[in-house]
Amino acid sequence: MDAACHIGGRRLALYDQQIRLRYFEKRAYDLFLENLVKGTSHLSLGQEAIAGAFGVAMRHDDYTFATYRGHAHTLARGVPMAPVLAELLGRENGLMAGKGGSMHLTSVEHGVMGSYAIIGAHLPIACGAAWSAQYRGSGQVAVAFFGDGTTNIGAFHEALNFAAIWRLPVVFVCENNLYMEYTRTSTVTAVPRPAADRASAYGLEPVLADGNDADEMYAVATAALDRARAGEGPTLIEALTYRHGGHSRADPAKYRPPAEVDEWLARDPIPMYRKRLVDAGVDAAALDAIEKTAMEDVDAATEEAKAGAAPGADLLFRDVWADGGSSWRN
Amino acid sequence: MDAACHIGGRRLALYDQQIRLRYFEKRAYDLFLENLVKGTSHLSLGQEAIAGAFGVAMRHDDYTFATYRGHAHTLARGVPMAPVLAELLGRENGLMAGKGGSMHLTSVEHGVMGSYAIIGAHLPIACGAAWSAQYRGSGQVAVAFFGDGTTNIGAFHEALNFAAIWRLPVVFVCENNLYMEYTRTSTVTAVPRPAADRASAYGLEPVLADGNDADEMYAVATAALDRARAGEGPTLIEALTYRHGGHSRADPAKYRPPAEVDEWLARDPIPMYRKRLVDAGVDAAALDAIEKTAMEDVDAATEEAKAGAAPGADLLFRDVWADGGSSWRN
Amino acid sequence: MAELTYREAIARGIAQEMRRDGNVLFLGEDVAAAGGVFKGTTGLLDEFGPVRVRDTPISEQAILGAAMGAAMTGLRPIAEIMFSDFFAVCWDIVVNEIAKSRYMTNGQVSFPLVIRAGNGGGLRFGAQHSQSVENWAMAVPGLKVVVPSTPADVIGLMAAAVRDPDPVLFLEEKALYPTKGEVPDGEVVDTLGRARVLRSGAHATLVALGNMVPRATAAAEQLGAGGIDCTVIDVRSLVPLDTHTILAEVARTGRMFTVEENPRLCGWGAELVSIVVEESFFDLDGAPVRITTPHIPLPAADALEDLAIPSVERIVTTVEKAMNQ
Amino acid sequence: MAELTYREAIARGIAQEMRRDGNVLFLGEDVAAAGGVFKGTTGLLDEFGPVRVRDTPISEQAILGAAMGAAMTGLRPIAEIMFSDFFAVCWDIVVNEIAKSRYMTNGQVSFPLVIRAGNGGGLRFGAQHSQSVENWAMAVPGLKVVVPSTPADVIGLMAAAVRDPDPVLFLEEKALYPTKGEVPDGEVVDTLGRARVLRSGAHATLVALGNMVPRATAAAEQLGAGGIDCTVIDVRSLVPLDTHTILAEVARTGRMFTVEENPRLCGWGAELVSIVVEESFFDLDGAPVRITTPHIPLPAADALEDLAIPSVERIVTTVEKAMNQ
Ligand SMILES: Cc1ncc(C[n+]2csc(CCOP(=O)(O)OP(=O)(O)O)c2C)c(N)n1
Ligand SMILES: Cc1ncc(C[n+]2csc(CCOP(=O)(O)OP(=O)(O)O)c2C)c(N)n1
Ligand SMILES: [Mg+2]
Ligand SMILES: [Mg+2]
Repeated sequence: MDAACHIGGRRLALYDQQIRLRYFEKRAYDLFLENLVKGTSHLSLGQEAIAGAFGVAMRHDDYTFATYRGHAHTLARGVPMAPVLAELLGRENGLMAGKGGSMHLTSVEHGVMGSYAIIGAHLPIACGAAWSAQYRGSGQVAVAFFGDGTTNIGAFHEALNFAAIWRLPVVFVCENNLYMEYTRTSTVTAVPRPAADRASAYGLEPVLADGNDADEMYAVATAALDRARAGEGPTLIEALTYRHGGHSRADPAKYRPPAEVDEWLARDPIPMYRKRLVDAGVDAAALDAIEKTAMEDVDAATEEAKAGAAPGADLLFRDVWADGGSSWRN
Repeated sequence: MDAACHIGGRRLALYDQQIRLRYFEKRAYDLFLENLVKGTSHLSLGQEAIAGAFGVAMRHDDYTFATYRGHAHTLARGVPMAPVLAELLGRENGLMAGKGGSMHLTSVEHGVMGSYAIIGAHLPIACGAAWSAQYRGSGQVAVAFFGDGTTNIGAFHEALNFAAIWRLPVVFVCENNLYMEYTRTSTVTAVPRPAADRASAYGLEPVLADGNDADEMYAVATAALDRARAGEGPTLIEALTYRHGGHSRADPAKYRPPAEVDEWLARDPIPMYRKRLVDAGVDAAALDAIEKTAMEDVDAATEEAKAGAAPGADLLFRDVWADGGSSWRN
Repeated sequence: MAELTYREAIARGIAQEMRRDGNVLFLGEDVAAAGGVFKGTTGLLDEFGPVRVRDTPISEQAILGAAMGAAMTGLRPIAEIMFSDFFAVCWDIVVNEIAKSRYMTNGQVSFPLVIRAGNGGGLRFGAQHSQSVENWAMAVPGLKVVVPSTPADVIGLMAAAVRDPDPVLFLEEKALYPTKGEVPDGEVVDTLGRARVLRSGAHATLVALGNMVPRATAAAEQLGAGGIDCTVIDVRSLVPLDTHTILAEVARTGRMFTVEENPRLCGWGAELVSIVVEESFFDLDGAPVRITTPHIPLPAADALEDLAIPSVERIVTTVEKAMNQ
Repeated sequence: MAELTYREAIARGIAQEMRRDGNVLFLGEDVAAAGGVFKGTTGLLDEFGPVRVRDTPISEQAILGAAMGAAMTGLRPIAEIMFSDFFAVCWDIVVNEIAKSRYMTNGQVSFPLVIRAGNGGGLRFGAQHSQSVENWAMAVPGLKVVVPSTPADVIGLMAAAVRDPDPVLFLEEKALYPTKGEVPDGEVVDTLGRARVLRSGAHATLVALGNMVPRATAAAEQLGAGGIDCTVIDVRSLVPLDTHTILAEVARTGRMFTVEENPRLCGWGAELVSIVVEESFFDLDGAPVRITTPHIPLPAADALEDLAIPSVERIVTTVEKAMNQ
């Protein structure tokens, strides 16, 4: 969001982002408990500073490539809440009319080039978008978000090497929340820092950041985006964070030591950031107003999503091909 | 070859290995020029010190996993020349009765667990053999040979991480001959040393060796095999070398600067090693005898291979399944 | 006899074989400590320990490469690929390595291994977590492919797969995990390559697989009430394929309908239609008909997914229409 | 008119489209400086320079990921996968990402890209470098699949594929690279989804693809001399499939034979047989017959490979036997 140019405005924007993502995800969870969310869903509760900071730092025409855990990354680019929520509910007014679901949020209009549910697949695809931007000289950057567990799949390796040799304007953001689905990533990874300790294998500098600190994430994001836009190639960022809830839907995340959970809950990015702003002299009323607006938006989006109809049969056969249809025969 | 226990014997064994591999590959090339080799073939001319040294250093029951460029690695384990040559010629007396061809040499009896023609595929498979040895407590080690270009494919990354975390008794040997098929690997690789510069990404020490020096390769091989057998996990070796000919069959390898070719031909591992032995006081007659026997063996193998019949139709339907047949229906 | 869920049958089937044979190892993502993301492998770590039941990184090529290398050196691994859609990231190991190596080596190596995967739709997981990929495998020479439809078959076919000297893809229907069924006490061992006739009818044969078996059976009940008396066959094993049973029933009834969850083109149904017409053309009273998911990626929304996958109602109306023509 | 080899036609086809549209880029292993391992892309680097014609590392997932990302952001990439067997190492990008994303996003993204690959046997390359994988692709909704059999078709179908707004797998038959054919001067542009009737006969229809087209034609000559008068159809495009032309010829002749290089199970032949029986059952005078490579991995030795892949002789005797029954 280019408008957030002075520090005060930017910090409010960072707070706004995080609050909106938080409230949205909480609502998604409530709706799941009401049995209204169809299929699976993966929340970013606790990880909002990362998607939020990139949302503020990215240019409006930059590209986002997200995963199945992609609500936050999608909303952070300015996609309205209602169609995202409606997509989770499998409604016709969903972002993709219900055809994609929670794991495949896409809004090309906002630069959200898709959410990918096969581990690692979007990393080479983001390289392609970056290659295209480079060829077209558009100055756009592609940003791909992924988890710590994703660093062990082959596509990660191919994408990093490829991006490095072609000096592609792409930023790889590893959100290290310590866990894969239910397994601690350190138990199956040869190095302590799954992304940072691999950077040198691609001739890159390791970049380790506090993923729960929106200011630090904003600085790191800006540096990486600038570097990419300057033609200096990719950056691999490892942002340390923690998911507050389970991996998906009903996972109670019992595999995590309670002390660890407590420690990270105490480092919740949102209260920490609020305190920092207040300490820095920001008027609490401004923050309250942000929270209030965000909650109103979530409420309104919930109403709108719930009001959506089930998608009709005509959608089933639509858009397999560019001609709008599904026929495989002449 | 456990028998090669004293230095003199070991050095003669190393010379013997290299000479046999050299003569064999030259003969394979001649037979190709005679139009007798069916399909493709990829020679190891110039790279014999690596396969040869491992052949001497490995225990008889260790496992070799080779590539399409696998004649040398197969022969180095003691597989007789005739069936290998016959396989190249597509004859019934071939190592696999002609069903595999040059790219898939396998001799389980000699620990040669296959030659694989899809880049990188054998690296995770070697992990599996090593896992099995570890589980069975057999003390066997799996050794996988591959090229510099192979370090950029996803399977490489998955295999290295997997081997490291399970501390598998596996040795990964990257024969860096500077080129993929016709492309210089450095032009598409993010780091100068495609294997050694990746070791740290798997918590491993970089091991760089002169692949044209049989003594050095033997030392490096022994260290890696010992480490694996001691339960200390995998080693990733990068051995610098050069192929004297083209990538496969008719490739004239024009893409290589003549000065580079000359420089490496001057570092031909075999004359270098012969000179070293003679300088160290080894009787030249002993070396001559090794050469003579090797050439006799190649000649005899050529006769035997050429005498083989074309494989019969019954072989076509044999051994899709363990019951010996190919029926997919009851 | 005990009543088990399909989900519970998985762990029971694996445990039965791991108890019997110390060379049976099990590996996959989240399978050990967590008991599997579908809770299909709960208890295995406790009983067999972390040496035989192992959690892996998210490295499907390494998982299957490890299984292959272990199988060719004397072990009998069972590997889990969480969702069958993920075969796409390790397809090379499956089709180019595991499937072909026995043949290429003229029989020097064996691959007694089982690859389990959750297969199929119905859970509103969208196009990348809902595919029925049995046809991907059937099209590749060298792979055996089974799809159980009941808890008893899960155990019996798992035993058969583990004991088989060839690689077996064992596809578990995700939609069936919560379903229940009777399972005999003691060791349960089945045979690969046997279809099962669930119901014998005079007028038509419905041939179904996996999650479509209960639907075909329900459709046959309804059709029977309306005067169309159907045989229902559970294919169970695509390779080896029990053409004997299928051809006999189709010849007897004169009509065949396949009920397939997979997308339409080049499916096992097309193969069966081809076999039936090639071998029993003059026994047919009418054209064989395939009832399939249309040739589209699967949509996520419940309303759309339900329209895509063959329903009992669609089976009934398709059969009625064809029989009354 | 000029006579070109199939191999030369590749570079000419790509060049024609790159000249016309600056958004057409080309990438793959050894394709630029070396002109391709099959020498199919010689001269492209010289004409279009290293920004539009790029050598890649051995990273098939990156190659196709790059093509996909470029296609969805306004370019029209052509990617080479050297041998179609290698689709197995990047199958996820093809089937789960490229094929499904337009549908999943409700039409928000387009994938105007072409993936070329050398396909099929005949070169004694063994089981991992000789496969005919057209059926792998046909079984996946969302991919278009073409297989040219002549130099003119290479150029015309390449143009159609590059200009098409959907992803097209363009399978080049390795065995045909050295074959020659007439090519019109000037721009050559064909249409996807049109089969070609090469020869019209009264008694039977032979339907062939790629490398099997010249063999089916040669077989038809011999069969004609023996009194069996055959139509020969070159399918050319599996998706979209020209069922119109095929059904019409089969209905007219009453008999259908498919000639397929791919292994037997679940092939395009099985799909065609199923379509034909479903839609033209009562026009058939006898069972459709599939002539295929057996369901085995391909052996390397020349003697064995020649036995595996359908030969002119096998086509002739199979048709004769079926027609005289
Ligand atoms: C190829 C593949 N393998 C496995 C999965 C199943 N899976 C989905 S999310 C996940 C864990 C990913 O962990 P991480 O990369 O740390 O991301 P996080 O979920 O923590 O954000 C796994 C194993 C998948 N979707 N794709
Ligand atoms: C997955 C895959 N991609 C591409 C190829 C084609 N190919 C065969 S050998 C080769 C070059 C390999 O280079 P390197 O790893 O350096 O080994 P070298 O041949 O030099 O020994 C390539 C690209 C292949 N066999 N498999
Ligand atoms: Mg994680
Ligand atoms: Mg090399």
